[in-house]
Amino acid sequence: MTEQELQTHFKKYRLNRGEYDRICSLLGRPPRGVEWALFSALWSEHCSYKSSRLHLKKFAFKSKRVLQAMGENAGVIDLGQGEKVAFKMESHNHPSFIEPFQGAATGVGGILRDIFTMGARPIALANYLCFGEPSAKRMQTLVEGVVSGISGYGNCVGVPTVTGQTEFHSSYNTNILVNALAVGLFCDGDPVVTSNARGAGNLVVYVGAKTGRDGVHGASMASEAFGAESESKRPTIQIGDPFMEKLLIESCLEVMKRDLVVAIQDMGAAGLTSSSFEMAAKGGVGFRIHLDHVPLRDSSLGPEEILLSESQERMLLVCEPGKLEAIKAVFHRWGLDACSIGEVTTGTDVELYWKGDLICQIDPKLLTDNAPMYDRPYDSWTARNKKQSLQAEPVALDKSLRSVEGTSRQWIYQQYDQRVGGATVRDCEHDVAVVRLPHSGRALGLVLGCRPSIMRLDARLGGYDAAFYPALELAAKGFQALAMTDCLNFGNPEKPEIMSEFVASVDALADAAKLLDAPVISGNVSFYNETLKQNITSTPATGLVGLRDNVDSIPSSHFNQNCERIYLWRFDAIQMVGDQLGRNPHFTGDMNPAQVAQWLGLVLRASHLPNIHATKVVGKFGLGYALYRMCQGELGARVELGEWAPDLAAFGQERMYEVLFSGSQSALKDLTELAHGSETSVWDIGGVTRGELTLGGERKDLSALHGLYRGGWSENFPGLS
Amino acid sequence: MKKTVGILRFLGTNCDRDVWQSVEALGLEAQWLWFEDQFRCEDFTAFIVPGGFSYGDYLRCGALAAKAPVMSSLREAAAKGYPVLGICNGFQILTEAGLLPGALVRNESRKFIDKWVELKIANLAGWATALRSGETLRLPVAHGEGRFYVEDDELKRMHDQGQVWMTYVENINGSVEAIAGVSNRSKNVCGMMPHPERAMFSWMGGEDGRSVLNSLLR
Amino acid sequence: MKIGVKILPKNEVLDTQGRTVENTLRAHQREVNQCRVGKYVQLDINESDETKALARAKEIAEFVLYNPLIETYELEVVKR
Amino acid sequence: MKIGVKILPKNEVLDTQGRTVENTLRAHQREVNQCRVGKYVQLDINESDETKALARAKEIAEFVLYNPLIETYELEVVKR
Ligand SMILES: Nc1ncnc2c1ncn2[C@@H]1O[C@H](COP(=O)(O)OP(=O)(O)O)[C@@H](O)[C@H]1O
Ligand SMILES: [Mg+2]
Repeated sequence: MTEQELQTHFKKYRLNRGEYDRICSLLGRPPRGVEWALFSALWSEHCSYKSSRLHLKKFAFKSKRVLQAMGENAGVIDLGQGEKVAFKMESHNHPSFIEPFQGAATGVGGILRDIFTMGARPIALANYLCFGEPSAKRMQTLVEGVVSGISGYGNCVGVPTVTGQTEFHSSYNTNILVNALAVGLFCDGDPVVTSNARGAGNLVVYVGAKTGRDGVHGASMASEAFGAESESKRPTIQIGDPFMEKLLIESCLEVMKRDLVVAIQDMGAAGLTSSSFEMAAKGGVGFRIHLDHVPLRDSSLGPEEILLSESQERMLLVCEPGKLEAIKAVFHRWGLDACSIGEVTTGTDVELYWKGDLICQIDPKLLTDNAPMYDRPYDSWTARNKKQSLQAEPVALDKSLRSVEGTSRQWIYQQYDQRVGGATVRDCEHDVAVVRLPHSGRALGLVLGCRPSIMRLDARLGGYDAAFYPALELAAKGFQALAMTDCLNFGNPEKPEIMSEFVASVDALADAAKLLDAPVISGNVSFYNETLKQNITSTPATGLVGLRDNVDSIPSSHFNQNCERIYLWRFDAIQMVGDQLGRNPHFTGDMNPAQVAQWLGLVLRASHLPNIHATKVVGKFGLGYALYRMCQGELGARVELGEWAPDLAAFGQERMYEVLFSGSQSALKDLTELAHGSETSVWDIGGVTRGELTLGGERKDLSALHGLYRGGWSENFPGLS
Repeated sequence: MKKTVGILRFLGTNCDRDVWQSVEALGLEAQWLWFEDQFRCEDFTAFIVPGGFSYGDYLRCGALAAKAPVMSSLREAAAKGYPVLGICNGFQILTEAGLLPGALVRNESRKFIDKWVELKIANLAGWATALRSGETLRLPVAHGEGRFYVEDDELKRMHDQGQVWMTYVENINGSVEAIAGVSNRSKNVCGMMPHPERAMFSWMGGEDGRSVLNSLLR
Repeated sequence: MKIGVKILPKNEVLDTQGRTVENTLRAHQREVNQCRVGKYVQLDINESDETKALARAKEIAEFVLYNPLIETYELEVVKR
Repeated sequence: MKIGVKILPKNEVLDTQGRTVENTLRAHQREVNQCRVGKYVQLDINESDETKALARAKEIAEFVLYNPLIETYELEVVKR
């Protein structure tokens, strides 16, 4: 190959010189034919985690509940009593920016396949969304498209969307984030199925949708920064078919339950290539695959496109030859076709055939285990925004309620079916989603984390907060956090500033996981969220799962009885000023992570007190905003000035961390006892009243505040109502 | 002998398990009725067509399911006077099959709506023994195409026959006269857009669904 | 032979999609008198005789493609 | 003047509805080679000149009616 041809290949297959040299030394010769495409796909950032693998090892910590962690399609934890859950979060940022409806829809489809491919029935979905400013180009269309894509897919497959988080900031103007999380449940006796292929002579079976030209080279595309031409440079858009997915869920769960399959894997990024190579590599077996046996939607596809197609709703499974007929019968009953496209061989190579000719024979481990791993340059973390004192005024309540950051998200979640499945105890309206486990009757809590505003303040604090804040929300509802998943959305890792934020937040997240005894059991990294040199806010989104013994008497998110007392419990570590209204973000104070984790345990106990009826973790915009969010209908609050809020402005002061409780008079004594010796403060700050929210003597009419909070959405998005 | 409720399942039905859970909660026996199969009416006491997205809601909600083989048995059951309840997509299927009057089209807002709503019982279906006329219920809705439409003359006929049995207190989707549920003339076949099976236990946020299913199934 | 089936909501049925498009167009100085949004179904029928193909398409349209309560339809032969 | 806009999913793009309708037709002994499901939009444009009306419809179609990433469209003059 001439130098010029080489350069063309580098460009087309998105490989660099160093990677090319590595391929040559692994193979003992230069790559040829479809090998280029294989390396391109499996060595892409998306598939190989080459810039992050080194640091993801920090998540190796496990608790005794962990059954499957990183490395499988999703992590699995044991809940006891015969119940287990699998969960994972994944990004679909780039496709959603190009075609918001289909991008978001296929994101939901992909994460569901990761869950049911393990044998778990999907029981809940959640979504973490970051959009740009409402006035940014295409933003209204993007918001509308993403939300209807999620609702169109999730509602149709019949998995309830029970929670989410939506953020807005200019750093996402040209690169939105769409992260989807799914939880699946194994009940007594359901097998946990893996993707390890076994048994020479077993068949490799293809099921689901036929293969089209969709998203060819998608995996390597997702690993590249956006350029100006991205909007026009589009491979065939992947279309999601939630109906097909529903049929796949039912039929795949059935074949797994009846023990008809040896291994199964969905065809996700890099399609057939990654699924077949990973299955063979993990099982340490060889595969012989006849690419011309793959069912096609478009008969003009060649072997390279078949290998790389990212057509949705397809699965690959391995079964004993004697079970093929039974498998076909199950799929047929659900209106789907299954066909054998190859077999497991005694060697360790994957052999690819095209119309009888062997077009490629390669050890899959060269592509998977031997992918490059980079130690990208970064600096150790320094808290640049830490100041001696705070220099800006907090945001007033009225302003925060109607702001895009503070307004109600009802427009979004009202479009999601939050109750299908008949197990939803707490829906999107609440801070923590709760799903009832059908066999034991226990409650599974689910909450998302990562506050981008804290990440902009300080990546280390932001990393801790991505675990602590949601864990605190769980604790306040009486849930013990058990494990978490993450979706690490970052800019270009080749830039040391970005890599430094990555390392600082991953270190913090890993430490927090250990302190909480809630290991990170699955996750996803999305780098190159960079468009025209602008990087997004580093956003390590998280999803935490918690457990409690029953679904009764979970503290409410709203005041529910007139005349109840309101208590504030403050663990005073950090005081901060966010970057709303163009302020420079900065903070004072220090956080001792181990102490936060201990205090969390006390909050958990407090939330089980019988005289506590409602709880809320104070977050964005501080105490005043959180108090408003606890008001519902006619029930409001009157809160005095005091040590907890020396002046009116203090109601807008943001800190880490505070929790609000409401309950009967007797609760003060119990809370104070719990707090004793913990260097935290508990105060009785006021009481529940009707029709007003009065903070430090300043009375606001509740219905006016409701108007601001609910009306804020259409003020910001006039086109979406 | 326990009473057996037949629950229809089409490709894409997704509230089937939820309905099953509710039927069992009422102490009754449930049995699946697969879309490709026919059944003997006599083996059952009532039938439910659950919600979901049969055939992905493609073409028109309920249109493809209405053609499935199981529907000819259901038609027979309906003609013989067995209680039949269609919920959400099940309601759409029954209208598409011609077992109930009218049609359900895209919500006025064009958006899917999931929320708890107040409903009023207008007329009583023959089977609705546990409900009282004028009673209000709180149930969740979850649909994108739940706007009930019927032509004027037909609507008048329906009123004359007392076929409008449930209305929304606040018209959330633009239905003609805020209609949420209708029945056939002999009142054994009923459809409703709200989901009673999602309001069976206090932990779900309400239990008003019990009285609806109870009346149907007793 | 390909037959196109053009399906439109009846005039009496409020066409929410059509109304939304009308509003969007008005907001962008592209006012129209009316806009109606329906479905277009293209059937590729194994039949080379036009009359027969149309008859089959008609039968299919009436079997499942349209709902006479709320829609009207029209057939066309697709020439290419 | 009324202009019809026939919108279909691009050939290489998966047509989820078409695939499902095709299967249903087959199950009911009404097999077709292919079925594609798209949208039909009828614009009533305040313009009596055919060429001008078509030009306005084209502009509107490209402005908002179809998604060039996944669809193609065709215009027709509606005679009545
Ligand atoms: N994308 C989304 N999908 C589903 N629910 C959402 C989404 N965004 C926000 N929510 C819900 O809206 C509520 C308010 O969310 P948010 O604005 O993040 O405020 P908070 O700080 O109180 O969590 C939450 O209970 C959350 O479950
Ligand atoms: Mg939240």
